[in-house]
Amino acid sequence: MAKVNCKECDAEIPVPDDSMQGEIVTCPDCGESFELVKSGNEFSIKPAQVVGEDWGQ
Amino acid sequence: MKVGVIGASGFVGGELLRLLVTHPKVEVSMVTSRQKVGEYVHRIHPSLKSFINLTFSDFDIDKLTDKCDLIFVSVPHGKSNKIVNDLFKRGIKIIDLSADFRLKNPDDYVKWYGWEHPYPDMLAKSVYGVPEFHREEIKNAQLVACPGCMAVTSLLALKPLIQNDVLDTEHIVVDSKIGSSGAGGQAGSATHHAMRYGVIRPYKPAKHRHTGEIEQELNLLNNKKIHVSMTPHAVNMVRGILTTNHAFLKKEISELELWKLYRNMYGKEVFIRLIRDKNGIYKFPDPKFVIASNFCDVGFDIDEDNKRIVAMSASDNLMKGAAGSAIQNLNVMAGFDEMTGLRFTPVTPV
Amino acid sequence: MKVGVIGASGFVGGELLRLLVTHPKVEVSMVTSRQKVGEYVHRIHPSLKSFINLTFSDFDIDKLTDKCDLIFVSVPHGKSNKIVNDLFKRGIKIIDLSADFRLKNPDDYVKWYGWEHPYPDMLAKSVYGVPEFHREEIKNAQLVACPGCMAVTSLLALKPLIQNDVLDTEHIVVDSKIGSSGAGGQAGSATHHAMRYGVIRPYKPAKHRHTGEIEQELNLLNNKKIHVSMTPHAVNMVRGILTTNHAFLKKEISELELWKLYRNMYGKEVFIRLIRDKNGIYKFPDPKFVIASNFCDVGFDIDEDNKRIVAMSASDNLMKGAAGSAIQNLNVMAGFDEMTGLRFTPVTPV
Repeated sequence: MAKVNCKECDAEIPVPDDSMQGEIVTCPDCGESFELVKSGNEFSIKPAQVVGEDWGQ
Repeated sequence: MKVGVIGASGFVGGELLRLLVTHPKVEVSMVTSRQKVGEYVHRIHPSLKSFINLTFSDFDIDKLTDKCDLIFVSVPHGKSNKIVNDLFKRGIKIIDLSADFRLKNPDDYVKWYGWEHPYPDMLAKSVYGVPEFHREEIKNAQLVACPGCMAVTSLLALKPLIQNDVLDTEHIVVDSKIGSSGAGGQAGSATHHAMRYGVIRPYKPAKHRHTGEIEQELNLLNNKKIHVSMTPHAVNMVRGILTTNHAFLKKEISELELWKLYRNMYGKEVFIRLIRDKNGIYKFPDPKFVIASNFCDVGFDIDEDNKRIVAMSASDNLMKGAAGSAIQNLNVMAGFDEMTGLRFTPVTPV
Repeated sequence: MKVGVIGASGFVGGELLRLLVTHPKVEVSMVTSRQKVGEYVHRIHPSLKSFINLTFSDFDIDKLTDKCDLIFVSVPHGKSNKIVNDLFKRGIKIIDLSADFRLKNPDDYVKWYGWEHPYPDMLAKSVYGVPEFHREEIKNAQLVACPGCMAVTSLLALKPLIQNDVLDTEHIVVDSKIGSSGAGGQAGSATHHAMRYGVIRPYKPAKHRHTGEIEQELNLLNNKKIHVSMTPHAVNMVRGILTTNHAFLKKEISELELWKLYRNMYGKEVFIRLIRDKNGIYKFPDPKFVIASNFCDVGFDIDEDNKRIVAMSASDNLMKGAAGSAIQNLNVMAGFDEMTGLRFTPVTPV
């Protein structure tokens, strides 16, 4: 399985082989979400707009 | 490996037994308690029914050293040092859960505990029982002093920052919150359910004795004199600690750099988990997710406006804060895998 | 052995995963949840961080039956029967944690749950998942229906009395007390902390759906029609059940005889402990001493004046009341020792 490095915390994010351009992946360590960018069969990521949940205490 | 437990009628002693009776490499051969001599262990700790058939025996040093390879001492602070000293002379391995051998400098006992240490020469022979700080020394130690519960929790959050010298070491505020089992099993007005329920009770806002250990261990990491300003609070929980460590950064540091600092330090530690989640609802460490496990969850946030870092850590005061650390130290001393008898998933919700 | 868990985002599903990830004979190969597809399991169940790296996948029956030897179904009552029926046709072993296959008689589904069972022919194929009642049948079952949490706790207290026919079977009062995790993970006004905290809230004082199971299983023990009058209460606890079963004796019976009745019935059961202590402070079963374990503690007292027996039983609603029983059933079905992956000392105090 391919891997990309999270821009937020530098953890490895696994990228399933059947992933597609534009798909959203989440970093298992810091929960940041990224949009997959596919060039050839290489993957890279760019920040994705995800509404974070909040306790709203 | 045969072990004995001295002073096993309290919460910490009970938690120690709870872990020992299912530890695959250990057999509990003796359990002593001055007040409960002759009583079945499972009648004092009913949850252990069907796991242990021993009765409490009186303290007999010959029997103990004869029947045990290692002894846990879990008696109140101030009462432990004589027992430990006598056992030490017999050459047996000791894990002490009291505060009596945590500090290296004899003067610190007067300063933080208010009593003169009767065996100052022993202090150099004891190792502060946090493998994430002193793993190599613990391997060869005959005497290991388990840490104070809030101390170890705070230390684990601060270590990467102090060791990498990114903090102003004069203004470190440790604001901790702890459950009622941290006050020990003795009955008293402070622990009466009707008066303990639902409180957020600051106690010893200054000069709390765990401060001594925290400063001692942080100073070893960074030869500057570190000052820690600690205030604990008793909160409406039975188990659990959250320490919120407020510190001021000496220089700009990005979240990415902080992640690297923490991951380089703790990446291989089986009992430290880094908790910092941008978008989920569980963003930072919370004792809710470590209860009954030996984990210390560590996380951080940056307050740019005030150049402040908030390093948070959560543990179970009876586990990583006491009995869990004792077993982890046993594993290190005996050369077992550190998770032996400690591979527990936290119990959530509870 | 590879297992899958369908519907693992709630409390029971989370508890099931908590037990499965440290079960020595089992590997979790698939975890599904309709609402959380693609999400890491440990971000929904943070306590499982470092124990599992899976993400929730969508429900795909081909993948499930291909990758798993046995499947746990942990979806809300009423939603489970279709999934179980489809899986059953594929010949795969199923442990269902919902109420959808607990009752044998189709009419009882209308009476107790208010809906017609869509697969009445399946009811004969499912076994009521309490090994202390149906161990032999569970061994060869393809479909096991785990019991209701209060039902199993009450049943275990009453079984010796009903089977030995010492009770008037018309006046059995089951007064149960249960923690908030028993209401499931869904948010709602009833579970909002501010309104749930500190209550002793009777709910469904009559016709509670667990009554159907209790009567069904007791009738099997004693061919007379047994009537059970059950009233549950939500109390200020997260985990734990205490059932207080009030019943009236048909004939005089001594404490000694009662001890024999219970010991003959449960002497060899690893998850039943008899708790009745004349002089200690812990005299009767109390959920405080079973939390996070699969034990059901059973005890009794006799009220001579009223010829009444008070049979008490305590369990952890998420363990023996749900996920613990599911693992116990797995062990029976797979021929493992019943304590495999369940040999936990209760966590006390918590």
